[in-house]
Amino acid sequence: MSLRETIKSAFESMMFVWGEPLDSKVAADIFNIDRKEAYELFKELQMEYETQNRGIRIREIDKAFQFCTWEGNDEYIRKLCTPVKEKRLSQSAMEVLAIIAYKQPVTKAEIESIRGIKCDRVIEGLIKKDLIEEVGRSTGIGRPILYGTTKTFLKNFGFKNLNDLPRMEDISDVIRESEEGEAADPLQITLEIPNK
Amino acid sequence: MSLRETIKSAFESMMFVWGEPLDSKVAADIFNIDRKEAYELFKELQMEYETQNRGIRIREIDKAFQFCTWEGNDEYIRKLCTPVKEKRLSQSAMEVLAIIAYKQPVTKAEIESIRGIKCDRVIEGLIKKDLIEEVGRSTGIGRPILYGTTKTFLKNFGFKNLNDLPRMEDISDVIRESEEGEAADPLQITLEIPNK
Amino acid sequence: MVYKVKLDVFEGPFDLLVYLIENAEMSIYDIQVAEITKQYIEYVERMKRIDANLAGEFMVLAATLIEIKSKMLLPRRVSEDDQELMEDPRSELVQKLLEYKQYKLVAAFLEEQEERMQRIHTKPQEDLSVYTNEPDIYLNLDLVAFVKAFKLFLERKKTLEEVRERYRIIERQRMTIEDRIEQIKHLFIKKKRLKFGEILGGERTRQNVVLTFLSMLELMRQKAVKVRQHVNFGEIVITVNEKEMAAKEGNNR
Repeated sequence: MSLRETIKSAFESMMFVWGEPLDSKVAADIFNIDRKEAYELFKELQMEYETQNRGIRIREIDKAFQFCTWEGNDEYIRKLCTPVKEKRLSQSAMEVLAIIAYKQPVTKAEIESIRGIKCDRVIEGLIKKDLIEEVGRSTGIGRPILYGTTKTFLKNFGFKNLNDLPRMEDISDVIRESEEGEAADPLQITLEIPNK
Repeated sequence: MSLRETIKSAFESMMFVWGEPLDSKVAADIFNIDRKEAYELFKELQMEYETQNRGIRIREIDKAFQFCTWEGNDEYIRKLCTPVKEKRLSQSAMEVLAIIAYKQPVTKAEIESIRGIKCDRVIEGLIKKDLIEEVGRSTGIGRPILYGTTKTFLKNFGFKNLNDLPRMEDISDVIRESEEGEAADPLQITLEIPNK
Repeated sequence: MVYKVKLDVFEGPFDLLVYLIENAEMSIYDIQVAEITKQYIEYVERMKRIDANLAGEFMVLAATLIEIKSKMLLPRRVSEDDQELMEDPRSELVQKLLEYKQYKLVAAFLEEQEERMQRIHTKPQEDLSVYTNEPDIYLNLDLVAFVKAFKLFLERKKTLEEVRERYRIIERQRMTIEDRIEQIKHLFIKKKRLKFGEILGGERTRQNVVLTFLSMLELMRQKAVKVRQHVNFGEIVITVNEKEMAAKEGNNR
């Protein structure tokens, strides 16, 4: 390696360990070269990372240099670093989803008349989670929105299509099977009564 | 950029942010590619940094990859700052670790028979430092605990995996070579006195 | 002090023995057992004065050495079948020492490797709080939970309807304390003294019991009746105070 190469390599190591912007003067002093020379070497390095389209780049802040990630990779960094938290649907969300799944396309008024309770917020939440969507307008008075389930819904439950939904008549069987499997106590089901 | 280039660039960013060794499986999942493909891309990157004599390099630990500085620049880094390092191991800890590394999985009794001395405390210390761990139970009388080395051992001692350890028969050669290379002063070996 | 350092430095009995053999420039394959045993025991004796516990661990090997020494003194006889020479009494020890030396080399190698790693530096993880503070919510949906919810809903719907049905009946029958007091007064026209059970009449619903009891208390407060209960949980007897009752009647009208 030439001297320039040696110094540049050392600058990379130093920047990497330093973390904070490394002043070109500080770096220059370690090799007894002048600041301008060090500055130019840093600029060369910066250019190398750029022309090679590296995922890490060198940025300059007031004649100091620092390694950072390339901004174009933000999405992947986010994917890597964002922890996933498991969440379950609330009982009421599950109910509304079930009604929509079995009665689609259905209006909010119909759902509310079945459940006897308002469900604007629940519907909003399900739309946000991409489990239901607007699928059209009813021809009735006020032309209310019709809701239906989404592809995400099918995917999440592992249904190929809507015909895959267990038939209403078979529902008890599905539950019985699963309970036998889990040895769950059927008496443990508690009925939630809305506190009004 | 081609897809390969995009992924490689992302891997660089991800490794940089992550700091710790980044598992090629975790990285692969972000792009929905298989582990083998991701592994190869990491190896390509590793090679690029090496052939370009970069001051930062990529090292492999158990199919995970991590940016680190090139060892040749240690001198300059130390002029800039004093990096915090783990305390070095005592002679007896090193002996026990050597036996475990090469004979694993191994029981405490086997280690003690090789060294001719009890080593409960040393084993405890090595477990605390996360260099060794229990890896199972022997089928022998009393089903004694079997010990093996950990990922931290690979990381701290700079091995890719256990196959990366030189063969026992070659070790004297390995040591001789490196001593000739460094012209190390044999008088500089200090004897540590266990403080009882 | 020199002694202490030298003694404590040995990692174990084999370490000490290997040192003594090398120091005496003996071949490990041809240990002069008598000489080495003498030196070994001398060392351990000195060690005892400093750390008896530690010395104890070295004593086992001393015993082994003495045993080997005594076997070495016996003439090398040919074994009973006149075929083979008996095994060299040192060979087992030599094997152990060789194995130990091998691992000592490995330890030296690891130490070197450790030193090398001290020259390689990594960087700490970046601050990930921007990401970790907002975890991705992953929806855990499974068919059974979905079906159960629906089933539960159907059942609940039935229960709710029953509740609503009853609610309507109660609603229809709801009566105020004032209404009840009027009814009770009518009862006192015929009889001056009544048991609580008699006032209650045939409708033993919780609602009627509570309503009647509250009405009775209200009449008591107005001094329109006197109430007696002779024993706990016994029959409550209500006696009308006709004057007051009439007065109230008058006021009310």
